[in-house]
Amino acid sequence: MTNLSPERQRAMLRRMITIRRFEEIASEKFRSGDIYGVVHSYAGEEAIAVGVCEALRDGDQIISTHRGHGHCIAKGADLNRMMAELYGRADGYCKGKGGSMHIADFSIGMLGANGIVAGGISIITGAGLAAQMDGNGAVAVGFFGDGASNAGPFHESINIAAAWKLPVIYVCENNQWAVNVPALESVATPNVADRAKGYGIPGIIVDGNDVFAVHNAAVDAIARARAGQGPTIIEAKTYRHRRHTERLDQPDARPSEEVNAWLQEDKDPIQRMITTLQMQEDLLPPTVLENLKTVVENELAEAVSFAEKSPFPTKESALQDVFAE
Amino acid sequence: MTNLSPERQRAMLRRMITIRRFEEIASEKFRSGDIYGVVHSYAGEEAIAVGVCEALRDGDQIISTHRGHGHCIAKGADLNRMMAELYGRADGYCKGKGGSMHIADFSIGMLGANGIVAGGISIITGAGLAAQMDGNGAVAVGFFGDGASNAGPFHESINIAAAWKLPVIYVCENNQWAVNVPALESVATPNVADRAKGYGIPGIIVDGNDVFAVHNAAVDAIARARAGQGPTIIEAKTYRHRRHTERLDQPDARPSEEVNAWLQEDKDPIQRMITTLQMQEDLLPPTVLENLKTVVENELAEAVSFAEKSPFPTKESALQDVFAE
Amino acid sequence: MTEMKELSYVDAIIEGIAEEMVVDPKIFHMSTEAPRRLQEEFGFPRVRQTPIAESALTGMAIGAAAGGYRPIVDWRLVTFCFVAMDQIVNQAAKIHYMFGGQTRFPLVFRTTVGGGTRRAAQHSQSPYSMFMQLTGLKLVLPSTPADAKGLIKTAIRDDNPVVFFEAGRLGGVKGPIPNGDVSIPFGKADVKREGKDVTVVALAWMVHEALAAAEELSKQGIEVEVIDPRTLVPLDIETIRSSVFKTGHLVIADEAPAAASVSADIAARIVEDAASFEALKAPISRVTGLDAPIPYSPSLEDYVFPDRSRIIEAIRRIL
Amino acid sequence: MTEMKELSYVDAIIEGIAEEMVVDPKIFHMSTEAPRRLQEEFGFPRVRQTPIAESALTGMAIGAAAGGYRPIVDWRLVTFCFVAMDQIVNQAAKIHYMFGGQTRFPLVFRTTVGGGTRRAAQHSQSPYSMFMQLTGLKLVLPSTPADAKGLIKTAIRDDNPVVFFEAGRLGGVKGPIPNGDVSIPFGKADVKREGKDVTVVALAWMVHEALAAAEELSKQGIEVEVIDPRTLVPLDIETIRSSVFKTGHLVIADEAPAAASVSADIAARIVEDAASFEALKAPISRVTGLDAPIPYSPSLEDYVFPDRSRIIEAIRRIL
Ligand SMILES: Cc1ncc(C[n+]2csc(CCOP(=O)(O)OP(=O)(O)O)c2C)c(N)n1
Ligand SMILES: Cc1ncc(C[n+]2csc(CCOP(=O)(O)OP(=O)(O)O)c2C)c(N)n1
Ligand SMILES: [Mg+2]
Ligand SMILES: [Mg+2]
Repeated sequence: MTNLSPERQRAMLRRMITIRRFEEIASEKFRSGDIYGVVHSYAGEEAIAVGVCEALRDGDQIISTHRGHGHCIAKGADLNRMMAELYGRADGYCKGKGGSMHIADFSIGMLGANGIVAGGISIITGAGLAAQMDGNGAVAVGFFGDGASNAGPFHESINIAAAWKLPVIYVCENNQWAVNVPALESVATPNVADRAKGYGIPGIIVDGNDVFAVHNAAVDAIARARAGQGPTIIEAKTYRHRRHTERLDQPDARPSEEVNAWLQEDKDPIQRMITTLQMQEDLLPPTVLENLKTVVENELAEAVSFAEKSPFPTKESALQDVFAE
Repeated sequence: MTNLSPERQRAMLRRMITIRRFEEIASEKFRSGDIYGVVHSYAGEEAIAVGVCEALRDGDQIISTHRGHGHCIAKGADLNRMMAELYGRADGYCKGKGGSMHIADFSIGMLGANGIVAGGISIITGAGLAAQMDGNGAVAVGFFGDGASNAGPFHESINIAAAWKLPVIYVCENNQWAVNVPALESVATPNVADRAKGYGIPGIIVDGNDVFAVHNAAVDAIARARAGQGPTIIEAKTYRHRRHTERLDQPDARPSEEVNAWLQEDKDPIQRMITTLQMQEDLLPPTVLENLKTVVENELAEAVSFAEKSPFPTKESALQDVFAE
Repeated sequence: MTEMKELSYVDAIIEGIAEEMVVDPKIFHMSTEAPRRLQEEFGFPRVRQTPIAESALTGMAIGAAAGGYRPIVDWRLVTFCFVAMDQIVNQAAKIHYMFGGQTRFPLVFRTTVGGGTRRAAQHSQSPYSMFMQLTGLKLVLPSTPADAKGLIKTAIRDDNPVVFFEAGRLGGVKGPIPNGDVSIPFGKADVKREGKDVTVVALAWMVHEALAAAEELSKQGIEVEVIDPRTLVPLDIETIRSSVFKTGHLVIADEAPAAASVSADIAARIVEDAASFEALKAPISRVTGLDAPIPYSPSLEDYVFPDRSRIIEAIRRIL
Repeated sequence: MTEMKELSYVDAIIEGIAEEMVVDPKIFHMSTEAPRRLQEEFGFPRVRQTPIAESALTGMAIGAAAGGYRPIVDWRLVTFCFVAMDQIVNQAAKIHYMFGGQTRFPLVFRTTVGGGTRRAAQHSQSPYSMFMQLTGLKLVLPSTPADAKGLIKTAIRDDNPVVFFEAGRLGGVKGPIPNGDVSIPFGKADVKREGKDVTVVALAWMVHEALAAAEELSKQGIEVEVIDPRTLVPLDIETIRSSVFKTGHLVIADEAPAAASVSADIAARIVEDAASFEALKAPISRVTGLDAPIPYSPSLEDYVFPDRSRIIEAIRRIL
C-alpha cells in the first residue's frame, strides 16, 4: 500500500494525531470562551491533509478552506502561533486579526484558510501559474469541500488550469455534507471527480480515510503536475466527525446512525492507520505509539500555554496592516 | 432529415433570411450613425436560433446574449419595435433605454439579450424552475457562446438544473471565437458539450449551420425536458460571418482564410437550407424564394421606416421605469 | 388595546415571511440553509435548500420572478452575496429599466450584516452603502423586531427587487410585535426618541447604541432625537431635515466605514439643501467603523466598531 | 526644457505599463483581450489572453502576487468586474490585513469606467465609490494622459492591490507627456486651474467639463478653482479643504450617481471638519449623474449625465 519509510509513516501518524488533538482542544477552548467566533473542526478528515502534504516538497504551496487547521498542521505550521491566533493574541500567525478562518503561513507555502466557500480555488490556481512561470517544478494544491465544487470559481479555475496545463492538484474533501445539505442533493453526479471529465483531466476517487490511498493518489497527481501534464482532481471521500461548526445552536441534520457509523474504529482515519501500522511488525510498538501521543500532548499543552501567555493585541494595532508600506 | 411540413420549412427559411437581412441593415445603419453604441451581428448563426425556436411552443421561454437580434426574431419578436429600439426611439421595445444589447419581449417569452457574458444563464435556469413549479410542461432555453461556457455561472446553473432536473436546454453557439480568443485555447476540452459529462446530462454536438440538425437535436432535448428528465447541453458548431462587433476600430484576429471558408455557400446556413429545400421537388420553386425575399425586404423596409418615424424619447422619460409602481 | 406578543428580530422576520407565504402561493424561499420554521411549515418545493451557488440563486430568482413568482433568496451573511454581485448589479438592479419597464421583478434578497461576532474581516461586513450606488434596488435595514416584521412584509409585496439587510447583532433581540397586518411603508424614517438638542441618525444596531447614549445624556440635560431611516432606498431625508431644523446639530451613527457611505450621503444631502445647511449650528459628526477590515480578536474588534460612548463623545464635540 | 511628446490617455497608460514591464520581469498582464502593443512587445507568457472568467483571473492574480509576481489584470469594462466581486471584496482587499501583514500582494486591476458611449446601463457605469467602502484597496482615477501614465507606474510599483479606473470617454484624448520617470505619488490632488471664487472638485471626464465651465465663467469674472483628486484612496482632502478656505464655496462634479458616493464623501468630510465647515459661505452643491441606470438613446443618456452647463448652473446657484 505504501513504500514510505517507517519513520515517515510514524511522522504522518503523529501529524494526524496532532490534528485530532488540536481540534479537540480547539472545541474545548471554544466552549470555554477562550476561542471566539467560529471553529470548524477537521476531526475525521485528517488523512487527507496529511496524505497529500506528505507528498509535497518545500516550495510547493497549498490553500485551505474554512476548515483549515488540519491543512496548516499538515503543511508544518507552528502550533504555538496557530493556537495563539485562535486565542486572538498578538503572537498569533495573524497578530489576532484572523482567527480560525484566516490562518496562513506564507513562509511555508500555506496560503491561508478562507471564510468564503470556493474562495481559495482561483488563488491557488494563480500560485500554480506562478510556479509554472518560475519553471522550477513546484506544484500548488487547493483543498475544498464537496459544497465548494458547485460554485462558479471551481469551474473557472479548473478550466483555466486544464487549458493552460497548470501544476495544480484540486483536492475535494467530500465529507458528503455542506452544512446541512447532502452532497447527493447538490452535486449533479454521484462523484465530484466526475466533473474532471468535463475538463479532460484525470478525476481520481480515493478513500479519504485511508492515508496511504490519499498519499498514493497525491504522489501520482503531483508527478503529473511537475511533469507539465496539468491538473488533476482528487476526490477524497470522508466524513466530518462533528457538526458543521462548534456552535451548538446550529442544527445538525445528519442522521445519527450515519454519524455513528463514521465514528467507529473501522472508519476513523487515525485508528485505521494505527491498525495498518500495527499489522506490520515493529512498525508501531505500543510504547512508540504511547510515546508519540505523549509528545503530541506536550506540544499542544505548550501551544495552549503559549497562547494563554501571549498578550492581546493593543487596540491601536487594529489600524495597522491595512496596507503594506 | 426532417419531417416538418413544407410550410414550416419555408417559414423557417423566411425567418433565417429575415435575421440575415436585419443584421445587414443593422450594420449599415450602425455605420451611417442611425444606430449607436455597439451592434453584434448574428449573421452566419441563423440556423441555431431558428432551428431551436421552431421546436418551441407558446409559453416556452428563451434568453439571449449580447448577440441577440437573431434570437428575438426567431422567437417571433416584432421587427418594427426591434428596429425602433436600435434607433433609440420611443416606440422601441425598451422605449429607447436598452438598445441592441438589451432587447426583450417578455410577452412572447424572450427574456432578453444581455451585455454580460453568461449573465443570462442563471436567469433562464430560474425560468426553468418556474416552469417546473408551474407543472405545465413548458421549457426554457438558454443561448450562450463558447466563451460564456468558461464562466462560473455556466457551471452553477447547469449543476443546479441537472440536480433538480429542470426543464432547461442550454444551447452553446460555438462560433469558435470569443472576441479574439479561439475557443480551442479557452475551453479545456475540444467540445463544450464534453462538459455535460461532468453533470451527468446529455451533451449533444450538432452542425450549427444545418438548421434541421439543430432542430432535431432541439426536439429531442425539449421532449426530454418536458418529460421531466432534466437539462441537455446542445453545442452547435458555427461561425460568425462578421467581426466581433460592427465597430471597425476593433481588430479581428481570425485568419482570413478561416473566415472566407465559412462565408462560402457550402457553409452558409441559409444557402445550405435553400439547397436542401430545392433538392426536394416543388418545395422551393424560384418564384417562391424570390417572393419570400421580397416579403422580407418589405417588412424590413417597413421596420426601418417605423423606426425613423418614431420620436426620440423625451429626456424626462430617462427617469421613468427605474422602479415598477 | 390588544395585547402585544414578543418576538426576536429574526423570528419576527420569519413570521412576516410565513404570513405572506400563507397568503400568496407564488412566494418561495431559497438559500444554502433553510430557516427551520419555514421548512417545517411549508416544506419543499416552497422552501428550498440549494447548492452553494449564490450567483445562480440570484439569477434564478430573477428568472422565476419574470415567470410570475415572488422569490425570496437568503444570501445568508452579506459576504456571500459578493459572488452574486453581477446578478445584483447588472441584472436585478437594471432589468426593469433596461427593458423599458416591460415586466416586474418582485424579488427579496435577505442578508445579514454587521460585526461584533468575532468572525473577522470577511464575516463582519456592513456594505449596504455600496448598494445605494446601484439605482434600481430598494434597500431595507430594520433595527427592531416590529420594524423588521413590518418591513419584510412590505418588501415581499413590493414589485421590485428589494435587498433586506438584517442586523446580525440584533438577531436574538426581542421586542413587541403589534397584532394584525403590520406592514410598514418604505421611505418613512422612524423617530425612535424625540429630543430638541441634537439629531442622531442611527442605523440598525447603532439605533440601540444611540438610544443608550440618549438615555445617558438625558440625565445631563441633553435631549437627543434618535432617527432610524429604516430604508436606505428610498431614504426619508425629509424627516432628518425637519429634525435638524429643530436641533441644529447632526450626528450620524453607522457601524460601516465612513468612506462613500450612507452616513456621508446623509451629511451631503443636509448641506446641499440651503435650509438645512443654514439650520446647522455646528459641523456634522459621523460615528462610524474605523478604517480597517474587521479584525478577529475582541480587543481589536471592539475598538474598530463604534458604540454609545463614541456617540456621546461626538455629541459633546459638536454641542 | 526638453520637448514633450503627445500621447492619448490609453496609450499613455500602455506606455507606462510597458516601461515598468521592461524594468521588472515579474510584471505580467492578463485580460480577455490583450492590448496590442503589449502583446507585440512582450508576448506570451507575460501578456496573456484568457478565458472569460474574471473571477478566476482576479483570484489568480492574488495567488501569483503571493508567489512574488506583480500581476496586472485588466477587467476591461468595470461592469465585468462584478463577476469577480468576491475576489475583490473578500480576498484582495482584506488578504494583507486578515493574515496580519504576513506578505505583500502587489496587484493592479485595470478597468474602464464611464458612459457617453451609448452602450446602455450595464456598459456605462462609474462605480468607483462602491470600492471606497472596501478598506484595503487603493483607487486611482486619472483625468489626463500625463496623470494616467504617472499613476499607472505608481500603481504597478505599489505593494498593495490597486484598482486603476480608466475613464472610457477620455481614452482617445491626447495630452503632453513629460519625459523621464513621470511617476506621480498617490494621495496628491492636482489643482488643474487656480481660482478664488469657488472650488470645483471634479473627477475623470468631469475635470474637463469643469475646466470648460471655468473658462466660460472666467469671462464673466468668476474664477473657478478646479481640483482633481486623482486618487480616491488615499484621498487628498487637505488640498480640497485649503481651497475651500480660500473660496468658501464647493461644488463636486462626478458622473456617477450621488447616493453614497465619493461626492457625498467629500462633502461630508468638509462639513465634519470645524474649520472647513466654518469656511463654507453657502451650501455644497453636487453635480452628478441622475438617479437612473444609464439609458441607451442619446436623448436619454445625454440627459442623465452631467456636463459643463450643469456645473455652471450649480456654481451660479451657490455664488
Ligand atoms: C460563498 C459562500 N456561501 C456560503 C457560505 C457559508 N458556508 C460556510 S461553510 C459552508 C458549507 C461548505 O461545505 P463544503 O464545501 O462541503 O465544506 P465542509 O464544510 O463540508 O468541509 C457554507 C454553506 C460561505 N462561507 N461562502
Ligand atoms: C463578464 C464579461 N466579460 C467580458 C465581456 C466582454 N465580451 C463581450 S462579448 C465577449 C465574447 C463572448 O464570446 P462568446 O461567449 O463565445 O460569444 P460570441 O461573441 O462568440 O457570440 C466578451 C469577452 C462581457 N460582456 N462580459
Ligand atoms: Mg462538505
Ligand atoms: Mg464565441
